[in-house]
Amino acid sequence: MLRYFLKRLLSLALSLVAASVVIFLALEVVPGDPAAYMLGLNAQEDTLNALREQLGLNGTILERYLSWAGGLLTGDFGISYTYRTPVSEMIGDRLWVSLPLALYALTLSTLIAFPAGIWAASRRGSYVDTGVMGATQLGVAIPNFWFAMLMVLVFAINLRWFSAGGFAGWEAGFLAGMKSLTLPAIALALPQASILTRVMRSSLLDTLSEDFIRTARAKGLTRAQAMWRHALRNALIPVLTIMGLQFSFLLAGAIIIENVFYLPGLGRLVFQAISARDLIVVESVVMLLVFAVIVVNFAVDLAYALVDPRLRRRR
Amino acid sequence: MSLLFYNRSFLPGIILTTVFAAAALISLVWVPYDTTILNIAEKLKPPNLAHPLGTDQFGRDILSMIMVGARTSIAVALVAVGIGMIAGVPLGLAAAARKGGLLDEVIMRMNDLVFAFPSLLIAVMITAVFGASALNAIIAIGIFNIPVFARLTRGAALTLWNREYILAARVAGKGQARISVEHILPNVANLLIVQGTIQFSLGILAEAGLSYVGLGAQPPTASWGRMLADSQTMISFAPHLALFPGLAILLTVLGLNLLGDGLRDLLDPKLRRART
Amino acid sequence: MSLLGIDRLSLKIHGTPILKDVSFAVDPGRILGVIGESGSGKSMTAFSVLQLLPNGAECTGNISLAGKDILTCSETELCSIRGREVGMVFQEPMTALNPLQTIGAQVAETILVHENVSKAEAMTRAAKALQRAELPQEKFPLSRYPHELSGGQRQRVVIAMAIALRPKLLIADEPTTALDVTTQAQILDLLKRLVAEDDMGLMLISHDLAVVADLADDLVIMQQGEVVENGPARSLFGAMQHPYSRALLEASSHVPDRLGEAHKTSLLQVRNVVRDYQQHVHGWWGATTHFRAVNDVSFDIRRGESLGLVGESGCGKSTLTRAILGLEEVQGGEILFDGQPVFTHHHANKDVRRRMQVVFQDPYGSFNPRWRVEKLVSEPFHLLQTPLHGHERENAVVEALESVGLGAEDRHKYIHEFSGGQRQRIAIARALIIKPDLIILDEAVSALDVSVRAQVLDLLADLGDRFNLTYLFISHDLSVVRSITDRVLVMKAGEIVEGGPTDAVFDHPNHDYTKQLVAAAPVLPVGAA
Amino acid sequence: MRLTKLGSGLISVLALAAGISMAHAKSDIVVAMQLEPPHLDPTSAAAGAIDSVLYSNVFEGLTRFGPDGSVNPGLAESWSISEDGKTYTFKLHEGVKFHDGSDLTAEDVKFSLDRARGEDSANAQKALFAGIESVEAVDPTTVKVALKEPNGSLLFNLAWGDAVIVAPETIADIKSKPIGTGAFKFSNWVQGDRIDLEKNADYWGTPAKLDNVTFKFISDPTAAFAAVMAEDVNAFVGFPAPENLPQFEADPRFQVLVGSTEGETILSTNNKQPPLDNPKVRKAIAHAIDRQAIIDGAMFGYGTPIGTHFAPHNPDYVDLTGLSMYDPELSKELLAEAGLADGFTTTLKLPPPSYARRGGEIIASQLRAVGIETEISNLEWAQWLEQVFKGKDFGLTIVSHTEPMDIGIYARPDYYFNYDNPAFKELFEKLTVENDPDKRSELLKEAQKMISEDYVNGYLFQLAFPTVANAKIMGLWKNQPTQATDLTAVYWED
Repeated sequence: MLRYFLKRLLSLALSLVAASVVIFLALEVVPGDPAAYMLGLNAQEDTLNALREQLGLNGTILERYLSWAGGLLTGDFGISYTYRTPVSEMIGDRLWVSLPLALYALTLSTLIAFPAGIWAASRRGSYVDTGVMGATQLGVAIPNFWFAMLMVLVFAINLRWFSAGGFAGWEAGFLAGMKSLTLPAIALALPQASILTRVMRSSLLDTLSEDFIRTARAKGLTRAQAMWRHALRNALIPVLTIMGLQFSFLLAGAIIIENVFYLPGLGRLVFQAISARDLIVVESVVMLLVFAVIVVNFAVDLAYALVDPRLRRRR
Repeated sequence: MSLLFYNRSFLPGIILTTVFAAAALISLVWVPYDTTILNIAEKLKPPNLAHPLGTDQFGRDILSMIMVGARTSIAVALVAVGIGMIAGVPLGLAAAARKGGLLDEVIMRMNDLVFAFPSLLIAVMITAVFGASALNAIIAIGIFNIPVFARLTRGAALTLWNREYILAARVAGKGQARISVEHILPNVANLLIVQGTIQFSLGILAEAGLSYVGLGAQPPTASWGRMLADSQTMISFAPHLALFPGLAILLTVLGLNLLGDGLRDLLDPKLRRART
Repeated sequence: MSLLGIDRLSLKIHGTPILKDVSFAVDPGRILGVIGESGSGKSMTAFSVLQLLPNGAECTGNISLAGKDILTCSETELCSIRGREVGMVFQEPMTALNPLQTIGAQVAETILVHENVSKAEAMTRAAKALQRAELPQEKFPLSRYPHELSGGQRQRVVIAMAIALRPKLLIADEPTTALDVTTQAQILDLLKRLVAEDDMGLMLISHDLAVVADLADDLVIMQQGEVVENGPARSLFGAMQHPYSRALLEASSHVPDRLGEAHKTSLLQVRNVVRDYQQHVHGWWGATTHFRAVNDVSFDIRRGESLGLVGESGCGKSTLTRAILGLEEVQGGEILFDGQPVFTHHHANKDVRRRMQVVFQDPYGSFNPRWRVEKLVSEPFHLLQTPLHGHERENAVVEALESVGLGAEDRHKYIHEFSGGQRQRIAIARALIIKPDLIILDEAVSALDVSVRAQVLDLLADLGDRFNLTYLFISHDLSVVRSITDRVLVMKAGEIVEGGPTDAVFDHPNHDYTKQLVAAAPVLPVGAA
Repeated sequence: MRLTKLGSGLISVLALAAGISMAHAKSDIVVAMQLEPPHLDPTSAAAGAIDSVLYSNVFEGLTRFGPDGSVNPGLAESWSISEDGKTYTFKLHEGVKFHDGSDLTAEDVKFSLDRARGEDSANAQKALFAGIESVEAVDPTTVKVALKEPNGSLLFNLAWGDAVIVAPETIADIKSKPIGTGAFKFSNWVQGDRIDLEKNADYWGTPAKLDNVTFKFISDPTAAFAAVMAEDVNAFVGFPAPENLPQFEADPRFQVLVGSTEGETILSTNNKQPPLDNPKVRKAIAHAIDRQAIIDGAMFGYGTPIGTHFAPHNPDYVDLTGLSMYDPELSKELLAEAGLADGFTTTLKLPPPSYARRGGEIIASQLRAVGIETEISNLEWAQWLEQVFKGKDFGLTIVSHTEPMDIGIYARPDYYFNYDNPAFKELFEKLTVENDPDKRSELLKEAQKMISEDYVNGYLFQLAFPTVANAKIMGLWKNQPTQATDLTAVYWED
């Protein structure tokens, strides 16, 4: 188990290094001079040069990569070209929006998907099953930003139950904060909940057709007992994988949804940074999101080992 | 053949898909109104006899725009799926043929690496580097599709490599490459077709999303995602602008997903045997 | 009154008749053997007793268990019967247990479901049940997970679950089919002991007449959903009435006629072959462990002879096969075919390989489902330096098909249009098409029903004589090996432990392992045929 | 059913919680705008967003712009100009204090101006200070500014946001903690969301009527609409979606102020790229464009057509739209004369604002009608700056030049549209040194005509500046003589 853990950790570290190189190189060739953007239409060449020097834009590629990557390790993401504040601070602030949003959406999606998936699987072939599956087909097919637009139209502009966007801030109270995240979280969660419902259902159906369910039934367990005691935990293994993958989709999907609801999260930050040529912010945010994806998948791998005794020993 | 029409998913799927594919194809030769000509005087008309779906903020016919937009969506998603398949399938076949070897390891680690970048992040980076365009959207979605197909192919091929007919082919002196092409590929084709439809629908959603945030097709190319983005400020007084392109995306994706489900059922020999 | 009485039971699933007027009875303390080939409805009969049938099933007739009419019981009543009054053991021990729960918890669950006892007490009783199933606590504590056990051990857990509440009736559906022959004997002994101890009725379902013959007090033979023979085992074996049961019995002990002209010259020489596997623990940079699958194996196959190779799963038979076929390189020793090495310069020697062919076990998995028979059968032409074309090729295919008893027109069909036996014929045709000297038969008849198996064995014997073929016959089934080979080798854990003329080895085994194998192999009562 | 009840219960609880936080006392205001400042130092960046938040509210200069664009006294209560027009002596207000409590002195003024014009200055409008020879602090309230040559626009220049007075000891942190002299103090910045200001109780002048000001940044036009409709914000200055203005006008809760700006929106043309280097081709383009269609289609009617690079509200403006009336036939003839009867293809690079993106689509369609094909590419600002403004790699582009009185850019041959006309340069040099208002007016009119007749760029319209606000808010600026959101006189009507 420890050996397995260490190996996964090593491969995690390698993935992170590879990802950082890809991100750095990709953004290194970006055309556009942050200094020019910052100084605007009437800037003069000497001013530009002064600023470039100030921003540390004049080193070699390798020097700049090493200083960036080295900084990442110590939590120092550098200084934003445009905001002139430490990138780590900016990201830290934005994380308090993006992370709760992703978690909120994940929670919503799980709260919807688990009962719905179990319900549909336990009534396979019934109208319930058909209805739930039909709904998930729609949920998967609906573009979530469109759904978000419709929700804003109905709930914010017409009914005025929610504000149309923006973030009240956690200092305005937990409820107020959650309220500003509610519509975005619903929009983000809808397709994920639909996918998760389908996975839950089919995984449960697969498990229900396994031999050991028959064994359990032969012991005298009712259909429901067999499902709750034996099928569910086994069915969770693929569901866990999908949830791990979904976390990354939620973080990335937030890039669009944060723009619909103008939430001050990582997604908006990365868009603003791109248009401002604030490369160091783009690099850091993309790296952070990739880091989150890799780490979550790593955590899911470890979670398997906890859930499944077979993995505990074999590895 | 009649079996096709009893499948609950296949029939609606193929109908929806055909409708939008036909709309895209027809738009190549004819649209009700030329979408490159703006008619400001006719702008923002609600649906009426002359314009069944109304007109947009520049007075263009929305039905025509949706037809032309279907072309963009379908082209982008189709090429992206093509990229994913053309690059991903051989990689998956090669990895499976060399299971446990260095090649397999390298391919799978590269897959993991790409998987760590959700397609939107790839798009963000590509856009940051090369600017926004339909081509870059294709590349972003296509890159993301590669590991999807590589993994699927490898997984399916691995189980096939344990089949005795592979051993029989090896006894007949055939090499790994030849076996991959002659025996493995035809037997994973069904899976690839089904996954292809799914990725196709995901591609349409992704293209719409990218165009919506301005990272996709650029004007004057009509695109559903951009139509939605453009309509956003007018949704309160001209809801038809947002309604129809959204529905077009929804129905196309729905159609493709249903088609994929239907194909999966129809192409799965296990299920087919059970039904006949 | 019987413990279990089944009277004119008919079963339809979605309108398709599965069982027709099945009637038989099981008495306490007696073992009823239910015999039938695949599709005979024997398992469905068992599931009908527990009412664990697929959706759309409709039962008519009467099933009475200790006086209770099963078919009129509510689901709640059925639940209280299952596990308490009727225990069941299944064919696949590998998948019959929940992989995420300890064996203790799974056995205790039988008790907890039916009796209002504390968890601790249930665990104590579970330990006892496992003890009775010969899984002593010292070696197999309750905290073990299924994956830590072998197939035989898992089957014991399933049995412990089934007998934990000392049910009146135990139903065992092919309980040993998936197990090795020595394990099979142990499990059967266990069942027999438990029946005697608890005065249970046992319904033992099997496709293998010999397995049941040893054990059963009564026999039921089923064919296509109907009972064709029913009576006490002892008398029945002597006096089968129904043509089907007679055929079945005949086929089970069938010995094909062979001329068996073995030459003195060696066709294949295996010299001190060693085959090691590297096992990647995790990825290519992870530490590797070596596993020696074949260890210092030497033998000869003489031209025209039929050599048997027996051993249980995992003994290295298949690895050796692949080495002989030149599919994998050996780490030590050499393999010579007609004096030439099968593997040269890290590549298979094509000159040699085109003189050897192979027939595999699985009649379903050994053909590409997307190819027509013609293409399938002619695949070995790839080995020829000048492959045949056009008419020549077609004629060769037709000839090969006809020689295995199939028609010329069959070449245009796909493989799913054939039955298991026909597929094995096609596999043989594929092996024959390039007129090899040696054919390796790797469990080639193991997956076939007995009657089909007899036909295929006849065909092999006939072809061997007609084309002067040399066979290497690999099997775990001693009776089959005995019926078709001249000499036999016994393999265990990568080594050949004994070899010699088949009859001599089986009648007077020297090595302990051979003795064990021979003793464990189920045999039909002498003179049954 | 139970679920719905629970759901609506939850929603009302949430609504209640939020309702409390949303309630504003009448002395507070939430003003939204589109762009967030990248940082808070108006003296070292071109970003107009910095001025939009801080100008006059937090930072003040010696002079300041009034709502009508007039130049009024700021920190300098008066000034005198020497005979030769080369020396300006400013008298500062007494008792002006920075927000950190320190006094404003003439040394601070000298520091600010020297910093702005210094060698290593990062000031985006360095040219404003180019004519200054020296700055001298005569006494704590007197500053003498010496010029190299007379400059008629010095007072105007000093009113710019780039010329505000800062204290040397607060420069280090100015980008995140601006310390000025204005009627409001900076209090908090939640990046990506808002900036909070609070009333400066020690203000030297007329105190502000509001206690707290929140600037909220909403770049997305839809979100902007929704935020105003939902009354999440009390006012939106520079409302980005003109299509929504009629709705607000029809709604008694809101008032809509459509003001003018200094933003000449033009179809910038690369005067050195063939065939655009041919004045006939440029003239053909000018006649191919239907300004009204663009104003209607892109701006939903908000905007004034212009025929030259000059703000129509300026008294010296000449209406030259007649030189480029919409006449596609004439346009085709001109193209034929230029040897391009079959038309040609060029690029049209569009920055992000909707006037450019929408206008670009319309112009592309209009040009196509006369046979000119355009390849549209949508660029982010940074790309636009890189490719178009700096790299001059473009055929056509649409941009609004929002700097006041910026016709001088036509005298810079290296400016991105590559207009190199010695006659214009000469004219502009004359203008720079001319102090007589009448003669200046004459020269300005001549300059307008010259560029219009040269068809340097396609002149489209003067950008309108819409502000949507709660009907009870008074004292907002209607026009945008400079980028500013001066809230010092704003109050809620009862």
